Amino acid sequence: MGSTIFLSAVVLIGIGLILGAAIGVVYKFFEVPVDPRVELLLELLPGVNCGGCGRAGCADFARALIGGEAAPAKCPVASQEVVAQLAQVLGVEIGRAAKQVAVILCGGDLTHAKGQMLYNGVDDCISASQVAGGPKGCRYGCLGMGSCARACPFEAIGIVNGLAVVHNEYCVGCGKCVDVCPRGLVKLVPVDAKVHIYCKSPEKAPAKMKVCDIPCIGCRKCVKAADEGQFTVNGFLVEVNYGDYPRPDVIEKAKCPKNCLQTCRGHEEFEYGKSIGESA
Amino acid sequence: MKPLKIKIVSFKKGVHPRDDGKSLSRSSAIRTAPLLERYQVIVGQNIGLPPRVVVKAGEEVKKGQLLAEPSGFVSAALHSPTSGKIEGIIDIPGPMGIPAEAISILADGKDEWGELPPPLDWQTVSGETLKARIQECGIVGMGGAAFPSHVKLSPPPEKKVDCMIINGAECEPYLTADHRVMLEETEKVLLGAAILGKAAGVKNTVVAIEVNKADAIEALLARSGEYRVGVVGMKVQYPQGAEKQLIYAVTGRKVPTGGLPADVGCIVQNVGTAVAVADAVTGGVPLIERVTTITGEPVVTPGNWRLKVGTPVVEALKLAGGVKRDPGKLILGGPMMGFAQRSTDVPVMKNTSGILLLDKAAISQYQASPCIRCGRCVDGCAMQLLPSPLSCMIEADRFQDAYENNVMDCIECGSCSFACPARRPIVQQIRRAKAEIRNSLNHKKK
Amino acid sequence: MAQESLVNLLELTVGAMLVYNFVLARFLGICPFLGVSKKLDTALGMSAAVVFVMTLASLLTALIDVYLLSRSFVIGGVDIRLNFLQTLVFIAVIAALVQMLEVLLQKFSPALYRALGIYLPLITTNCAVLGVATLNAGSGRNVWESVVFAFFSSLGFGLALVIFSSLRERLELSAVPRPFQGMAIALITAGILAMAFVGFSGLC
Amino acid sequence: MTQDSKVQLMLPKGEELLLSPSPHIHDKESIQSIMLKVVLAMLPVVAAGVYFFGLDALRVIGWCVFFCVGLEMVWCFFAGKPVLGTVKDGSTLVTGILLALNLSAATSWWVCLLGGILAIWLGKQVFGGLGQNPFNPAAVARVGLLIALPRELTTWVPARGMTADLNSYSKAFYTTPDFTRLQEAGQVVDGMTCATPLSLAQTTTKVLGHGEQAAYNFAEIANPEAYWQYFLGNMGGCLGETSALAILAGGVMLLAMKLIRWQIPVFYIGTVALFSGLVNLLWPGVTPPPLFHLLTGGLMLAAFFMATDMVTSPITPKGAAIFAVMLGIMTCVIRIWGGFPEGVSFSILLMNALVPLIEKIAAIKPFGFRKAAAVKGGA
Repeated sequence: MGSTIFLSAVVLIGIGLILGAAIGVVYKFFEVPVDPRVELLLELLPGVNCGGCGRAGCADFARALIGGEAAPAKCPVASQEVVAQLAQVLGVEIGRAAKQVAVILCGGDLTHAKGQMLYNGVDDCISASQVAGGPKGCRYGCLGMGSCARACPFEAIGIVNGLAVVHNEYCVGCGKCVDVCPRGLVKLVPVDAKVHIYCKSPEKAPAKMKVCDIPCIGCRKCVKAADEGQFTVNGFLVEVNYGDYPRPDVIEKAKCPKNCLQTCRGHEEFEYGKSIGESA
Repeated sequence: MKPLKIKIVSFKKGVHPRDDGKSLSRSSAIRTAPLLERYQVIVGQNIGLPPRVVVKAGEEVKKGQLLAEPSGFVSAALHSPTSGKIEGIIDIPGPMGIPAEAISILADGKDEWGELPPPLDWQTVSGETLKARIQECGIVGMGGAAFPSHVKLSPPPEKKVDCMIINGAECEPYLTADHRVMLEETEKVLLGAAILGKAAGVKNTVVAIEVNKADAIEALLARSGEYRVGVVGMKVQYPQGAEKQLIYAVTGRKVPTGGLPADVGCIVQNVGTAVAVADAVTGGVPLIERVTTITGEPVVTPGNWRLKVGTPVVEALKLAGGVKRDPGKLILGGPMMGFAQRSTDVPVMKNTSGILLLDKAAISQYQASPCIRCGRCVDGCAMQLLPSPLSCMIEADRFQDAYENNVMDCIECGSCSFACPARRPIVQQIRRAKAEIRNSLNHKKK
Repeated sequence: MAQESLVNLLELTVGAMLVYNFVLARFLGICPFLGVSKKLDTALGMSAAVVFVMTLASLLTALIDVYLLSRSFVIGGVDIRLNFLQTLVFIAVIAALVQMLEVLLQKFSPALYRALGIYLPLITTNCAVLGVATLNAGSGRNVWESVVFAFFSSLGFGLALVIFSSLRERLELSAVPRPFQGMAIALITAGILAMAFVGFSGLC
Repeated sequence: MTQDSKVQLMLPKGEELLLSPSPHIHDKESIQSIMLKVVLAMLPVVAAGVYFFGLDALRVIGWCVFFCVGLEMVWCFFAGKPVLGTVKDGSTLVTGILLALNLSAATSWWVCLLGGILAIWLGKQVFGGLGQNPFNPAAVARVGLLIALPRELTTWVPARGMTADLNSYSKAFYTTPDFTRLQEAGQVVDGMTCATPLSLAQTTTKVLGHGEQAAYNFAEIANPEAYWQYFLGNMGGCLGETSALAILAGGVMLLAMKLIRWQIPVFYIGTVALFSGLVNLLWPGVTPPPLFHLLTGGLMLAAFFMATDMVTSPITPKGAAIFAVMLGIMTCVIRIWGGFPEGVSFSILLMNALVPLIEKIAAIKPFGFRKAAAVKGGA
C-alpha cells in the first residue's frame, strides 16, 4: 500500500514537472504580451456591443482606449461612475459632455401629414424614400417605416401612428439612429433640453402647409418669446439652439400657431391624440 | 410570319413575360402632338452635372434656342421645345417623386425655329466635329439612363473600341416607341447609326433588334447595305436590351464587373438616340422632342406619340383619349424598370420612353411572403447573382454579406421580382442594400 | 488477417467519424459544438484546434497510459497498477497542452485566437478530449490505434461542427419564432442532425 | 388636376396612384399555384397507392393531411399568426400527402398524428414556417418515426397484385406465418404483412454474408419478372413509393411544369445506378444489381418528390447536381453497408444539412466576374 502511494506520488510529480517545464519553455519563447488593462476595461464596459462608440463592440473599444484612440466618455451607455472607473484604469481625464438623448424632429404622423400616397414595398425608410420620394407628401418628414426603431439596440424608439417617437427613459444617446435616417431627422440633444421644434423642412411656409398640418412656418413667435440666441432662424425654419436651449415655459409664452413647438413629452402625447397642445 | 434570314442571338437566363402588352400600341403609327400652351422643361434631365440655365424669366425664346448650357463634360445642353416666353424657373413635381427645377415656357403658338447650326456632311467631317455637334444638340441616351451621348462616344484613349451597337431590343413589355421609330424612320436610324459609328471611329456598327419586331428587322435589312450597318436579331427575352447583356448577345464579350462597355471595345446607343443624332448632324436640330409610347390597359387609345420635351404627362394622356377607368399606377418608362409617379404633372423628359398606366387589378397590393427558395430568381438573373439569398441577407440587415455576394453588380432589371412566386420586393431590397453599402463606404473614406 | 485489419481500420475511421460521431452519437463536446458554431470561419478554426489538441493529447495520454499507468510495477513483491490515476493525469496533460496551444495561437494567428475567445481555454475541460483519452484507455488500443481513433473522432467532431455552423448561418437569416431563437433552435437543429446520423448506424 | 374644362376626359387622379418599386408587373405564378401543381403531380402516386393498397391508403393519406393541416392551424393560432393564412398556400397539403406517401398503408392514426407533429412542428414551424426550414419536414417525420417506432414503421402490407396470385416472385416477400399454408388449413387471416425487397436483400446479406449464396438469393428477388412487378408497384413498401410508373408520371409532370430542377432526379438516379452497379460488378454477393436499387424502396419517390423540395435543396443548378450526386452515394452506402435496409430518408436529411455548405462551394460567378476586379472594388 505504501509503495502504491509512493509510486503514484512519484509519477504525478514527474508528470507535473515535465508539463510545467514545457509550459514554461513555450511561454518563454512565444508569449505575446497583453496589456492586462484590456481585461479590466472589458469587465467595466457594458458589454452590449452596441457600437455607439463607433467601434466594433466593447472589446474593440477597450483596445482603442488602451491605444489612446478613444476617450472613456465615448461609450454612450456607461454611467458616469463607470466612465470614471474607466478613466481611473487608464489614468486619463473623463472628457465627457452632458448626457444626450435622441430626438426625431418631425411631427407629421398619419393624422397631420398630408398628400399621402398608397405605398407597397419594403417596410424600411431608405427603401421607401427611393420609391418616388416616399408615401408622405413632405419630402423632409419622417417616413414612419421604423428604420431608426430597428437600429436602436435599446428599443427606445417606437412608431406611433406612422411617426417615429423617442422614449427618453430608454434612450442612452448612442446615436445609432442618427445615421440610419435617410431624412436626417434624428438629432442628439442634451437630455435637459426639453423643448424642440418638430419640423425640419427648409421649404417655404405655403409649400409646407400643403403637405403638413403642423409644420414650422417660420412665424418667429417662439423666437420673440424666448431669450436671445435660444432659437436660430434658418431660412423658413426656426431651430432650437441646443447650446443654449429654452426652458419648457416658452411653449406657453410662444403660443406656436402650428403646435410644432413642443416638449418631447407633450409631443408624444400630442401624437397619441391626447391633445395637450391643441388647447393652445 | 415568315422566318427571318438573320442570325438570332441572346444572353443567358432572364425572364420572358408571357403577355408583354405590346399589342396595345404596336400597330399605331407615330403621331405628332399638337402644340400646347405651356411646357415645363426639367433642368437636370441627364446623368451627371445638370446644365447651367442661360435664360431669365420674361425672356422670349425661339424653338430650338439654348435654354441651358452644359456645365461640364458629363452634362448635356437643353433647348426650347417651342417658341414663346419664359415664365420662370420653378419647382415642379419631378419624376423621382421629389420636386425638380424646371423652366416653364409659355408657347406663343407660332412654333418658330430659331437659328440652328448648319448641317454637316457627316462623311467628310471629323469624329470630333460630330461629337461636338452631338453635345451641342443636347443628345442623351434616350433608352432610359439619359447619359450624355458624346461622353459615351469618347472612351479613354487606352481602350480600343471597335463595335457600335444600336440598341433596338426594346425588351421592356408594353413599350413600342423604338419599334415604330425603326419601322417608320428606318433611314434615319441607319443614318444615325452610321454617324455614331463614324463619330466613335469604329468599323462595325450593328442594329440589334428582338425578333418580335420582324417588320422592323426587314425594313432595316432592306436598307442597311447602303449605310454599311449590320442588323442582328435577338431572342425575345428580358432584359435583352440591358447594356451588358446586349453586348454579350451581340459580340459574346462580357463586360467585367464594375466595368464599362468600352472595356470590351463596345459602345451602345439607343435607336431613338440614333435618330436624334441623324437630325442633329444633317439638320442641326437639337433634341427637343421624342417618340413616347402612351399605353396601358386603362388608356382609351394607346399609341405612339412624338412629344415635345416638357409636355406634362396629363396633357399626353389627353392625347391618348384619357382613361377608361381609374388606373392604379402611373409609370414613366417600362413596367420592369420604370418609376411609379405620384403626380400626373410630371413632364416628359428626353429619356421618357413610355407613359404607362396599369389597372388597379393588375397591381393589387401584394404581401411578400418568405422565400421558398424555388430558384426562379436565380434562373432569371441576367447578372448571374443569387437574388433570393441576397434578399434574405438584406432582410436581416446583413449588408456586409450582401456586399461579399456581389450585390453591387445588380443591374436592377427586375427579373427576380418579376419571377418571384412569393412576391418578394427583391429589387427594392437590393437598392436599399446598395444605398447602405455606398453610405458605409463613404464613411470609411472619410 | 489482412481482411481483419482492414475491418479494424474501417471501424477506427468511419466508425469514429460517422457512426459513433463524438457530438451527434456520443454527445460529447456539446459545449464548443454549440458555442463556436455561429460562424463557419470560427467553426473551421475550432475544428482545426480540436483536431490538433485531440490527436496530440491522445498520443501523449496513450503513451503515458500504455507505458506507465497500465503497466504493472512489481515493487517489493507487490504488483502495482496505476490505472486509477488515469483521469487525473489525462486532465493535467490536456490542460497543459491547451495552455501551450493558446500561447502559440496568440503568437501565430491572433485573429483565430480572438475568434475562438473563451472556447479555446474551454477545450481544456472539453469532455471530448478527455473522452477520447478515456475511451482509448478503456478499449485497450495500442498507441497508434489510439492516435488514429482520436484523429478521426476529432475529424468527425469537426465535420459536425462545420455542418452545424453552416446550418446556423442560414438559420440566422430565417424568421425563427422568438421563443425558439438562439440556443433553442440550435439544439433542435442539432437533434435533427443527430437523427440523420442514426442512418449511419451499423455501417461497420 | 384638370383645369381644362373643354376636354371631357377621364384622367387619373394623383392621390389614388400606388407607389411601389419596379418591376410593376409580376409573373402569374404564386406559391399557392406552385403548391397546387405539386399536389396535381402527386395525384398519380396517390392513385397508385390507393390502387395497390386499397382504402387503407386513402385512410392514411386522409389522416396525415388532416393532422398536418390541423397542427399547422393550431400552431398558427398559438403563435398569433392568422390561422388560415399559411394553410391557404397549400404547402401543408403537400407536406401531409408527402408524409402519407412515406408511410405504410397499415399505419394507425396515432402514428400519423406523431408524424404530423414531427413534420409540421419540429420540421417546419419551429424554424419559422414555410421557406425557413433547413430540413425536409416529411423526411424529418419519417426518420423520427423510424427511430422511435421501428416496428410500426416497418409493418408492410402486401400490394394488390401480391395477394391475388401467389406467383413465385411474391412468395419471397411473405414473412411467417406462411399465407398459403394458413389458408389451406382453413384459418381466417385478419391481416397480412410482408417484407420489402430491400429488407429482404438486407436479411439475405446478414444471414448469408457476402458470398456466392447471397448472389444466388438476390436473383430470386432481382430478375426481369420481379423488376416488371416492382415497376408497376406490386411490392411491399410505403404506399407512395412502390409504383415507379406512377412516380415517373408525376415526375414528368413536375419537370414539364418546371417545378423541380432536372438535375436532382437525373443525377440522383444516375449516381445510385452507377454506384450500386459498380459494387454489384465488383462483389456480386454484396448487393443486388442496380435496377433493383432503382425500382425498390423510396428512391423514385425521393428523386422526384422528396429531394427536389425547393426549400431544402440547393438553389443553383450546379449545387443541385452536387447535392444529387452526394445524395446518391449516401443512399447507396446506407443501403448496402448500413444497419437500415433503406437509406433514402436518412440521406435526404443528411444532405439537407449540407445544403448551405454546398451553396457556398457551388456559388455561381456573376456575369463578367473577374477576381482582380472584385478585389479592386472591395477596397
